[in-house]
Amino acid sequence: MTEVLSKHAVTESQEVELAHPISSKEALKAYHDMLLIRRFEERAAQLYGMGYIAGFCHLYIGQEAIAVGLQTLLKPQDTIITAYRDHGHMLCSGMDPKEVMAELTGREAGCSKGKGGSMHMFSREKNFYGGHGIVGAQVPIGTGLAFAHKYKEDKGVCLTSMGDGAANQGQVYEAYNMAALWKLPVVYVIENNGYSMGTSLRRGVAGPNLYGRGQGWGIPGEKVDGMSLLDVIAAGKRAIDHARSGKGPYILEMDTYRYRGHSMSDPATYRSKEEVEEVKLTRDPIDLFKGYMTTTLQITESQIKAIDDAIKPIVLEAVEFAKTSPEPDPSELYTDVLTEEV
Amino acid sequence: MTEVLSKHAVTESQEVELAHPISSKEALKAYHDMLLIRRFEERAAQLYGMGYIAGFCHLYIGQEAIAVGLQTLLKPQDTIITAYRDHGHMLCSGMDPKEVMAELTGREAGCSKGKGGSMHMFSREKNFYGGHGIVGAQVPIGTGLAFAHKYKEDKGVCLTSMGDGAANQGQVYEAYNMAALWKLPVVYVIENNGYSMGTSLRRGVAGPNLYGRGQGWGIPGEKVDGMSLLDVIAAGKRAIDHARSGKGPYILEMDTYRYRGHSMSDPATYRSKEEVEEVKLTRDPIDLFKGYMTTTLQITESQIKAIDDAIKPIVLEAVEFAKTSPEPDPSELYTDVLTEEV
Amino acid sequence: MLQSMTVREALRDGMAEEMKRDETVFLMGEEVAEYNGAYKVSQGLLDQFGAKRVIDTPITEAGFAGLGVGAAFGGLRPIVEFMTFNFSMQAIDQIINSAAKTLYMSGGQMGCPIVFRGPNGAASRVGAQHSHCFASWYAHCPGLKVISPYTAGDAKALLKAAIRDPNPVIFLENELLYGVAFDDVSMDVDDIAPIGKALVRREGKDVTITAFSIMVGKALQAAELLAEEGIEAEVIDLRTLRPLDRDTILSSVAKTNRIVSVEESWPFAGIGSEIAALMMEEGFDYLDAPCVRVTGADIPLPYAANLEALALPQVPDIVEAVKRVCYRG
Amino acid sequence: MLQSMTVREALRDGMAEEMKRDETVFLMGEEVAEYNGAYKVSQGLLDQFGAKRVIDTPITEAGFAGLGVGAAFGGLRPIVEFMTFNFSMQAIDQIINSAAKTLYMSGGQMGCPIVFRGPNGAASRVGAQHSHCFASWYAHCPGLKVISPYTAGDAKALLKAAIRDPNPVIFLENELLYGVAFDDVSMDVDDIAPIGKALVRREGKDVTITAFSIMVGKALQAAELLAEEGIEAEVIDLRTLRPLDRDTILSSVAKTNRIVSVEESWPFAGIGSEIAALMMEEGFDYLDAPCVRVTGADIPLPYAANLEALALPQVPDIVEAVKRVCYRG
Ligand SMILES: Cc1ncc(C[n+]2csc(CCOP(=O)(O)OP(=O)(O)O)c2C)c(N)n1
Ligand SMILES: Cc1ncc(C[n+]2csc(CCOP(=O)(O)OP(=O)(O)O)c2C)c(N)n1
Ligand SMILES: [Mg+2]
Ligand SMILES: [Mg+2]
Repeated sequence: MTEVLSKHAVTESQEVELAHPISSKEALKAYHDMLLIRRFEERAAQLYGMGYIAGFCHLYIGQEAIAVGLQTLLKPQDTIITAYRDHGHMLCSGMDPKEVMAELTGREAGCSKGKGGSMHMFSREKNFYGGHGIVGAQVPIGTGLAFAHKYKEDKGVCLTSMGDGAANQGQVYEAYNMAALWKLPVVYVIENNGYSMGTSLRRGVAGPNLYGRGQGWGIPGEKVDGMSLLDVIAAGKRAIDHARSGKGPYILEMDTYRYRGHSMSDPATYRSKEEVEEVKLTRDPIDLFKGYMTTTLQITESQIKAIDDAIKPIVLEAVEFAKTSPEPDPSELYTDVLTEEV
Repeated sequence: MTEVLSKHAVTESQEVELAHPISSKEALKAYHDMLLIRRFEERAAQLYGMGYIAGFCHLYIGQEAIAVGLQTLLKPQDTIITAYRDHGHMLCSGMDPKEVMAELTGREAGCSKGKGGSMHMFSREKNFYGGHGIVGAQVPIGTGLAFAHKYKEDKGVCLTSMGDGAANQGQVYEAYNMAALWKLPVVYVIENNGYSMGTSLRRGVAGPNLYGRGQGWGIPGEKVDGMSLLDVIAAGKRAIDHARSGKGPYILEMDTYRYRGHSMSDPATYRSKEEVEEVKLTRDPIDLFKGYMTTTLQITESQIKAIDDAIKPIVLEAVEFAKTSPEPDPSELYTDVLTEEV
Repeated sequence: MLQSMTVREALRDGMAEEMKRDETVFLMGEEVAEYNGAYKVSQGLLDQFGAKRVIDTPITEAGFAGLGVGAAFGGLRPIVEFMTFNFSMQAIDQIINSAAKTLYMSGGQMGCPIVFRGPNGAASRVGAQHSHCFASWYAHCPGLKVISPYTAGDAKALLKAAIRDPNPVIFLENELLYGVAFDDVSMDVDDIAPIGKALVRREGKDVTITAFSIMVGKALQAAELLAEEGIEAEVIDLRTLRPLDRDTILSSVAKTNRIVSVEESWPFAGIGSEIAALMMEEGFDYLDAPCVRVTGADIPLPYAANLEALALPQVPDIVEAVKRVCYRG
Repeated sequence: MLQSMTVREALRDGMAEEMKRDETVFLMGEEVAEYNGAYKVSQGLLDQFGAKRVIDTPITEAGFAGLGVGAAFGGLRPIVEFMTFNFSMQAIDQIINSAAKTLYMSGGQMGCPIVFRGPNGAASRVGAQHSHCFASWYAHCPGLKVISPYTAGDAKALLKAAIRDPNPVIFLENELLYGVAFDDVSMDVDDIAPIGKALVRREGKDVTITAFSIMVGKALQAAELLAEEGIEAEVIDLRTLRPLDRDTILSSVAKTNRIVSVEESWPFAGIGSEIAALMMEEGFDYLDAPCVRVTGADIPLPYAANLEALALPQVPDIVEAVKRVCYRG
């Protein structure tokens, strides 16, 4: 289900790629990561309800295939950046779930020492550059990471995620312009989950689509079924190859869905129960991929169950850790305002 | 020389329009206005050299056909807004040249009481809304004027001008989005003079053109020979009709050229003398239109000379007025910061 | 006839009354219509006034703020809601350069009757990017009026005044106050509060405390505790930050001879700094002690519960500052 | 071995030296490369360092400021020129929310070594939108350093320090000073000036005058005039506004017992307000008179020559303020 806008976008034949899109080992890892995100966030929602987590908390549930699929394509030097809906990206970049959960509860052991919270997770070590709360602001920043890749000639690519609502922000088009002018190695990943808070796409986005909005800047784009891990990987590969080879930016519009409200306080009454159920039933990325694993890759139910079983204690341990580990020391209040090192 | 991007853009046949594009009377008026702008600004440049005008002063010379051509199409309730390169728009909206020149010299009798200067001229009476110094900022504002037209149901249209450099500003695309979503009666006029200060189009603008950048938002656009008064009028009519009829925004990319430097302090060494001379010789909007008047409309040289002769004293009077009329009273310092009326 | 209601309801009613009174008033912002406001401040307004006048915008703050300015130039009276004022930074050029400065630059022609409103400052545990207080930035700039009410009654009466005002008004609300009820709300549609007037919320003879928005509540709590120790604090609710009501502050200090200013934001060049300058310039002879500022910590606001509490002014901080200025304890 | 050169040349040399020293330093902004800078500050840098490191941007302040922040996160050291700081308002969300706050929000991981520089405040006759002084806005915000030099020597040595600093630095220049020569420029590539240290530019025992940027010159002129009348003013060039060098100011006032602050911008919550607050909090006992602010008029800057001169602080205004604080005249 890939709609390609620009001829230059596709260099290799899509069929060839899809013949062996993923090995069994990679599949198991991807399945593990998607399920980890889901189970982790289900628990995070509980912790929120219990008051352990506060403020904003935006769940990624439903969109797992995107972060996980793209992560499989990255080289060590590649970088990722996204908005506040960042737990999924954080987890599949390889961060310890304990540190992620402890950040959610605002503890010293959190990946941002408890100072950032749900929206502001970072791991320089994993090349994950956050975790940004201002809608759209991460897009020029990601473009700047791409600029640094090119400047340093490290052959790296930056994946810059944004929502469908963010794609209306003007600075996105300022970034497109510079990325296209200077052929920066950046892939813009529009995670189009159909809603920007309570605003459905049609009420907020003029024009036929989002992947085509780069055309005026000469940037190729495609629409991708973001619920299909395989489609994400295939399109991601095209996009990343394009960027890495020096041809400049590329836009992927991922057709996806968020199962939960925008954040924990949103009852999501702007859409029908049926709409949500329909997606869960017919398009769930984990179910779809599980089907592919069992039918096409001949992975057994028991192999899959082993993963399910393995994830449970990981998540429980993260929860326990995040509940019990200490808050930051009060002396931390005034640290990290300025730094002496870089 | 009209390149039409979108099928919806053109409703009437271009030929029919061009058969009787302008009456002799209208032609004489348009010629008068173009020449007035040119002669006025030539004098303004002198006054600048003599120290009567200070700060920034951006001349419109070369681009006269755009403001003058579009002005012929406006209804009384229609509104115009532009950036700092505003003398031309101001003059052809019918402002007294004395008041415009006195604003340039910072005198109490200036159209902004001497408080605004070259970049900040306004006339609510003539529906001219400025005169804005922040590149691109006038674009959402003009879109808001269009919003007001629609809200008040006055059937008005707002012409919102911007430069080719301004067309890179993100807020332009934010405005496009709202204008398209809400079908606002706004015509975006991109006065593409090939340069944004010292940056030629190719160095600052990614993508093939500017009129097509609205396509991602579903906005039709066309490229227009902005040196041809007749082309400006013909395309302007299509665009304004489109907007007035409730179909929403329209983009006109006017291919034009500025003869002088960006502002008075710019020697414009980033382009060759030949380039400038070539345009002056082959594409000058006043010369071109004069040719049309004499050959097609059978207007006589003496009729034209009468206009030339009439303009001279108008401009000289404006100069004299602007040199001699008093500066604002010191008591004006603290007025107009806030207002009690609207 | 004053009534009790929450600040949220009072703001909604204020907007509804003015929209009824004046056809040119409309509300725009992210999620203000179908969602009834991210914080439900515009609850019911879409139903009451329809989609022409209650308008959901895309997430394009610069764009819709600029559009609002243009609409105001064009004769309408927009109320532009920022989902939170943090996002006004994206639009601040339109607010300052277009809305605030154009009247002057046009020699008085381009009046811009617009209200920018929304929650300002820290909410609860939302981190540094979502907790910025813009009081001193906006109050710094001529061409604006800046209001930051505390009670529901003021929220309504000052918002109504802001909507009727022919100038651009920054109306700083507080998310934590939205759900708080006050029994000072006038139901008379013609009641508006004067912009530029502070209010003495508690009389006292020993010390003046100035505060605005949610800090007024904390100052009043501190005053109660101080009273138990024999210190009678006069608490001034500034209500308007630009123009600041210098007279009310000065006459209070003329009586108490001591002053503490309280605000949640950063100290440097804050509202408290301005009050210190005012005391230097016009209150010096009244003072028996140098004035003291209580402010938020000079850091981006942390997420962790304990750090957040440490970073924001608390009642004991005010008590302590007052004692210091009274040379007690 | 100090040399004489203009501020423009000093800034250029400062950048060139640091770009030579450190491959990761690059300059970007509108017209900085082929045009050699709108105000010719980057004269020759494109020729010297090539198009990879001296980069003309489109007119997209939010975009290229954000891109700079990303490049800094990614290990480079961008110098981002705003053609004038007025246009930084379009980018201010990236400066505050991304550059200044992210280090804290990330628990210290995301250092952002970036310099935002360009002319700030009033130039000459360019009107309200092009004459905004951002000193107090930026100095209000933790996570930034804010510098505003006066002399060519400081311009160079502080810009070099800013480029080497691992934090986001706001570097406020002044267009009217670009062409002014000073003979205090060090040619030693290792000379940098300490950020956060003010400098006593003229010693005096009767009164302290604080100023920064172009106002230092006016303060020095005023001091000469005052000396003729027997008043010896100590003139402090603040140089850095965040962190403010409180110690230098306080020790001067401990000696002079009087202080006047001078700035060109608006009074409300300005740098002068902060100095008043500092005096309240730490200098009160030194003061023989309340401190006095000299500021720009509280209005958008007018274009007309006579009004512009009235709106900005002039030497006689400083002289008069000093006399007032000295109870003279
Ligand atoms: C500049 C800015 N404006 C508004 C907000 C408030 N806000 C946070 S998320 C959001 C919706 C974003 O929707 P989208 O980009 O589609 O991402 P999604 O939440 O669906 O992942 C809004 C309006 C913000 N954080 N920043
Ligand atoms: C936001 C902003 N950035 C930069 C500037 C400085 N500036 C003034 S005009 C200009 C060039 C604009 O070029 P263009 O839009 O093509 O218009 P033209 O001058 O050619 O009419 C620049 C960079 C400004 N005024 N505002
Ligand atoms: Mg979305
Ligand atoms: Mg141009």
